[in-house]
Amino acid sequence: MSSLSPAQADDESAVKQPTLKQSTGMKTTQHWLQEQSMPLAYALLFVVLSFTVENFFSTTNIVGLMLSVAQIGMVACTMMMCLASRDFDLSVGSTIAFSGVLGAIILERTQSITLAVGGGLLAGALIGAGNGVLIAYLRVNALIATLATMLMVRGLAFIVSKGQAVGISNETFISFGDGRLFGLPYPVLVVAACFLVFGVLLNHTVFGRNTLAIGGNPDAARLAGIRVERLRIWIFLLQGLVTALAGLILASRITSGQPNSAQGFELDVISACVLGGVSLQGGKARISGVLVGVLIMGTVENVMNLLDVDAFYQYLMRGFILLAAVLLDQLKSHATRKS
Amino acid sequence: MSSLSPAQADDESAVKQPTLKQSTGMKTTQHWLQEQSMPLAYALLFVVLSFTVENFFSTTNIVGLMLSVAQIGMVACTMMMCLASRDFDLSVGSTIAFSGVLGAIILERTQSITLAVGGGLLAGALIGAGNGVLIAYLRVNALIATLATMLMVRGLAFIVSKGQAVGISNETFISFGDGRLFGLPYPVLVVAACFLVFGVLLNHTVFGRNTLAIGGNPDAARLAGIRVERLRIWIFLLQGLVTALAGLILASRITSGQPNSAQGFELDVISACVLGGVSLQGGKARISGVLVGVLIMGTVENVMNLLDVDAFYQYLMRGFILLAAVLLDQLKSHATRKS
Amino acid sequence: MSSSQVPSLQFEEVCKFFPGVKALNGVSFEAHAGTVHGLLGENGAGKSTLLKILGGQYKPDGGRLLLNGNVCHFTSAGDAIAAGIAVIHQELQYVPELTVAENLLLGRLPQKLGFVNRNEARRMVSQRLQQMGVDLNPDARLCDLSIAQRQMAEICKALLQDAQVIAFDEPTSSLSYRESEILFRLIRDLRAAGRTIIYISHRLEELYALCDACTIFRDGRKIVTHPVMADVPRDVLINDMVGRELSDIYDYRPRAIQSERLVVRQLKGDALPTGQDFSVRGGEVLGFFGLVGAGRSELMRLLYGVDKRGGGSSVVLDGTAVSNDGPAAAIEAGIVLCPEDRKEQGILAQASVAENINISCRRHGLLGGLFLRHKREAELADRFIQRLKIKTPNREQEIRLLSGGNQQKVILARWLAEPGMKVLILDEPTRGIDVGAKNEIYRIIHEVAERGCCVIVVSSELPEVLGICDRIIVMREGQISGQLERAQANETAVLGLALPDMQTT
Amino acid sequence: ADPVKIGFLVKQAEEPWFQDEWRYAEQAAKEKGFTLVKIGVANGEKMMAAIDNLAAQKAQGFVICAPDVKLGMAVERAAKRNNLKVMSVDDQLVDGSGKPIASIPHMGISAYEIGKQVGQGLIEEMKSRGWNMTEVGAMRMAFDQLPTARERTQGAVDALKAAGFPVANIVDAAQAKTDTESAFNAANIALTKQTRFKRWVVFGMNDEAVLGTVRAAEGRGLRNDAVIGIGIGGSKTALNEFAKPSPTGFYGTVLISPKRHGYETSVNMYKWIAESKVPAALTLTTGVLMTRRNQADVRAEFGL
Ligand SMILES: Nc1ncnc2c1ncn2[C@@H]1O[C@H](COP(=O)(O)OP(=O)(O)OP(=O)(O)O)[C@@H](O)[C@H]1O
Ligand SMILES: Nc1ncnc2c1ncn2[C@@H]1O[C@H](COP(=O)(O)OP(=O)(O)OP(=O)(O)O)[C@@H](O)[C@H]1O
Ligand SMILES: O[C@@H]1[C@@H](O)[C@@H](O)CO[C@H]1O
Ligand SMILES: [Mg+2]
Ligand SMILES: [Mg+2]
Repeated sequence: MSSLSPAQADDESAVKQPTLKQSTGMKTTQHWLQEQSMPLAYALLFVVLSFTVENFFSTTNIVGLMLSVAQIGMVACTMMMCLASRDFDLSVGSTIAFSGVLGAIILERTQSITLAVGGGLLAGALIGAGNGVLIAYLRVNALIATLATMLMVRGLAFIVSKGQAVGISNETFISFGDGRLFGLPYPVLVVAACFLVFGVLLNHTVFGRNTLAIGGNPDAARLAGIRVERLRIWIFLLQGLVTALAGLILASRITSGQPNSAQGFELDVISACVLGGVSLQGGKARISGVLVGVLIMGTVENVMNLLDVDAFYQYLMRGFILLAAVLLDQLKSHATRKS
Repeated sequence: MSSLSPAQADDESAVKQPTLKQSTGMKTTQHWLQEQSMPLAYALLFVVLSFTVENFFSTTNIVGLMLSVAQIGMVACTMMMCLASRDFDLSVGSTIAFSGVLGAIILERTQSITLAVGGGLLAGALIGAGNGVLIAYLRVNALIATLATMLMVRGLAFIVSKGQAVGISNETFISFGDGRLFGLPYPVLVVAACFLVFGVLLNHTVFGRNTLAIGGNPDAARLAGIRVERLRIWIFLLQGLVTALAGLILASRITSGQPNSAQGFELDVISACVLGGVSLQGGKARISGVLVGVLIMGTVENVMNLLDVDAFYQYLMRGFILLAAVLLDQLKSHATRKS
Repeated sequence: MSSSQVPSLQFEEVCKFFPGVKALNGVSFEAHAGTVHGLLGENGAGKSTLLKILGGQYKPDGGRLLLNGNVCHFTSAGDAIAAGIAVIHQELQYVPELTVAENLLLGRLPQKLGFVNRNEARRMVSQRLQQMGVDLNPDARLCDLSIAQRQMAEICKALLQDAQVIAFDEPTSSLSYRESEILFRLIRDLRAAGRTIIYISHRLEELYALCDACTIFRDGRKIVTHPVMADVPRDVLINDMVGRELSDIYDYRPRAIQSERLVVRQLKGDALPTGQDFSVRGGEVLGFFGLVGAGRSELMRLLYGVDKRGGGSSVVLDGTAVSNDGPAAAIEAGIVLCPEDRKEQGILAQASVAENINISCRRHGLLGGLFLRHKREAELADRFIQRLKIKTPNREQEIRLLSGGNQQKVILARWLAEPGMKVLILDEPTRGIDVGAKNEIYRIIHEVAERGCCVIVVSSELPEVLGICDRIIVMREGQISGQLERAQANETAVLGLALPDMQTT
Repeated sequence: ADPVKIGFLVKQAEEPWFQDEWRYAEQAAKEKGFTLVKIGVANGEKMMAAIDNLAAQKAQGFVICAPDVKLGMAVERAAKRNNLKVMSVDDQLVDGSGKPIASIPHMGISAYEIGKQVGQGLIEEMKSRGWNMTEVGAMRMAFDQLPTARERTQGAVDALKAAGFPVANIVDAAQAKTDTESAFNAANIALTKQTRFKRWVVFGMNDEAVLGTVRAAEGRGLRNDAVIGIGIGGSKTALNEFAKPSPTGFYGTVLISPKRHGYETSVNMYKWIAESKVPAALTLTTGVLMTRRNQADVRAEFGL
């Protein structure tokens, strides 16, 4: 079926190839710049801040900055997958609280770290899978479904803890939160690992590519034989699992499971992703963008506190910087399109 | 160009008409049922609650219920337009707070109700128009843009009030919030008027249709001669205006402008809309659905308080009922599709 | 193809019902290995529905499907693929942000332990593309390609499956001459390799050129199967399809052509850097022909103001300059454009047929400049539903539930309904439309011209351009390469201007 | 007469403090035989809805800790409109100009006074450890968006100043939210900036704020011998710290009595309705500094 009338094919390529080649070449450099513009811009920002803001560029501060985005960073990795598949998850804040509380309770009852971590992770995975089933199989709108789980899981966190913080005294468990390796706290290492794993997952695995496909065009994905429902459930399950891990780490950092922790967390995570160029319409995600989105959020907060910006003006600044970040991005892609 | 060759048209209709008529008839009843299923379901729920929950069906309670959803209801009307045009607005909660605070400050300084109301509304309109310009002309992602305004406007509310609630002592202004006409408090009348106006706007005006069109397919709408950017700005402006009105009414009801008020309000409003069948993908909205969405949210809260449900279990219940509502809706449309 | 041989594909009494529509009502036919079997029928006859059943997308409400004599029950598209069936759907189904290679291998990317082997994927794809003679960059993202290239990618995706049964649903509707030629060659190769091919098209020339046998549908029923395509006269085919005689579908009548109304000078923009000049006379039907990517659509978009016009461009209608302020301004000046891509630029998928028809012209009938007149809108919608024979249970049906051709008719109706129109631009107006309706559309085009309007028809169907236009402008690589009056225009002359390689000879 | 029904509205139902208050109010309800309706009122809007709701349920009066003290007028009007008796608990309601509303009886604490107690506790502990105040940093974990939070920390600051603590050593750290993690992050940054202090006293709006700060300090190697943190509330968060095998920088918490507040206010309201016995216009309770050492005694004293 493959042979083609040679004359025609040849002049076809003779005519088209040069223009194509050329534009591909140009495209690549441009493309790279465009792809990496967020990281580059952040790098620039970082350098500027290092020179202008006292105490910014110091090991303690950078480590502190990274610690401050550890939870957001972890969950942003899976939220990226979730948004890439054209879904949405509001329940992550509650899941953080619940898994932390649950882990703390199990730990205090049994003194078994395995049971505590296992229990917390299992709960997260179940919540995630529940979201997935609701959304993929029962076709409930993702916003409403995860809003419902957000409420229910928060309720559960309050109920199991009777609304009280659950103390943790197990030293081994606590050391997860403040121990260090190569000078970096474990939570920072974990979030770094998450970015690595999910970067590879997104770009180099069938799982990641199929995720983008179902977000980019669910019908096309289904027609190509991808099991869309199953994949969506896996994505949510993973999200629940990683979120639970973040919750357990948080619990170990603050040496207690707090049922009202991480309120509004979902919005922070989603914003970091969107800031990093993940599209709410699905089908578009870049791990470096998400990393930068997370770092911008953390850096802004860090710098404002270093500069002692008044709490009320912090709101203004944060809004302003969010806008500036996307407007810059906007200008850049506009410029590229023009050229 | 409109005349059609009569012969052809006639035999065409002779062949087609019977089947057309018949299927149209079937469709219409089914269609009506499907369209009205939410209101019908709510009506049913209402009757059941009236018989089972003590004190539910009483004038004071119903009026109280309606009052309790006055703010959400007003803003849901414009949020419906906003979502219908495939946009998104997170800044409404902050706008409520800011317009209330601003109105209260102006009122206390000048004792002029006109100035206070005018100032509050103007501020709202400006915030809305600002959102619109950012999103429509500068093409900033709506989530990020309105998240930024949400932060900035909240900051402004804190700044102008120095973080303190601004007391209101002007009796005339306060009476806007608790005065009555025909036994109904003014805020209830205002929200009713909003539903009427926006119902007409959505279904019976070119403004509403064009809004749905740009939400359904912005490119197609533009090609069809709709000035998409201008329309989007108007929608946001209207949203800001109505939200500011809601903020002023709230301030008068609670006799103070509170910079902290209405946090998380945006999520409630968006949920009510989505619950009422408004699509986050744009292009789909029904005013009766939004009304029911708003009422469900209010009724759930009202009934739980009447039944003295424990605070922690309220979370569970709310989540559960949200799910039940959409699942029912899901089942129904599934059933219709099957039949 | 002896009758003792088991047909490779059989449909038996297949039914599919939608609310208010019997899309398929007991259809039986069979197709044999090593043949191309054409499917014809009016828009909404049920052809695509049949392919969706074949592709595992729909479950039939009755009847069954046999492959090589074995009954198949598909519960998903994956099942059909596994059974050796590939379907190229009428509506393109690609993932915009993924690359050509990823799209072509969607669902079966080469992998090891879940990790995609990108080099292998690229290699596989570029090798096959080269074999097929298709010029596509495996690393380009689909959203960066032109529609024709996307369509080619879609076709290649199916061919890469190496399926036994391959079904094409109007594959050439977005292809122009050159690519269609490539496709036909590929199809003939497939036939030679013993595959079973189902081919749906509204272009009769194509069907005659390709098909061995054909089956004709009308209103969800099979009308007839002609075992030997070549033996069937054209009139019989058309009569079977639309149920009436149609001698000359172009229906061209000479008419009085007035002086120049629309004058375009140095029209350029980002996509078309060199300025182009042309003009249209009142009462004239002007055709634009060219190969894919020749820039006809781009030129029209600039004219209509969808894309910003570059400095120095001028568009003058009846002596008044048309402002460069978007489509809304163009429409106010009397210029309307029906876009080429109905899915992306035309339909409001969730809205009703009536809404889709009324969207652009309702501003003429508003009460107080704001309020709709529902009754008037309903009448307008019904009028066009009847006139263009749009197959829909009623005017309130969501447009996305109509067949492809019927959607196209709705979009056309939107523009034909515009009363203040002076210039009507139609970009690929008859894409996916059946012959009967084509005829009706040509008649409307002539009617509009007779009223003294300018009509511009961009089309990749050479016979259509030759059949209905008073004058033809040909474009090549972003520039106008020449124009021909109706009298001088013929296939060789037009192609001579359109094909780049013939330029030197 | 109708059976007595009393509402008990609190601003943050999820907070342990209010859960305790409700529990003791329930106890009163059981003893006196009235019905108690508990509603959480997170903001002004919800508060108005809840008052209307109480009227619909035919309650005769309610006890309230409003989300903002400036809602006083609104509470008063709504109560009058619905013919409900009202008294405030915890936070005293004020009118538009900031004056306490005389017609609403109040039992509670003053946020400012509680803060002062925190400050005094810090001073005393510094003295007993023999710290030189000029070398000690004081960290105010601030959440100034919330008026009560500001008043509490202001009280502590004033107490420190009054005792001669150097003003320049008082450092602000602003938490973005009221949870422990936000306090942790804010404290971390403040500690980065202020490396000149090797010893710290720490205070904030509640136990969670202080806990986060203490954890951040530990991350810098500042342990219980270098940090004195005093929280507010006496919640489980604090008790958890006291339960740890060795002392942490979380030195103490100012405990106020949810029992008195919950139990006595509802009994007073009951008597007002059933026996027309108007409650005292103002009853102020005080807090007690609870530390690892005296926790058992204090809790017993408070009947917890
Ligand atoms: N999902 C659906 N819901 C309702 N009606 C449908 C649906 N899919 C198809 N139809 C209807 O079924 C009929 C057959 O549609 P189909 O797409 O098979 O036609 P077709 O022969 O492919 O037409 P065309 O030539 O225009 O592509 C049409 O009337 C169409 O409106
Ligand atoms: N390989 C390619 N990569 C990217 N863009 C291309 C490529 N080939 C062509 N184009 C662009 O696509 C546009 C042409 O689109 P289009 O195919 O719609 O042109 P046309 O002449 O209207 O043809 P038709 O309408 O028949 O498809 C031109 O702007 C051209 O630059
Ligand atoms: O909000 C506080 C609460 O936490 C408790 O401390 C009592 O007083 C209130 O003002
Ligand atoms: Mg079709
Ligand atoms: Mg084109």
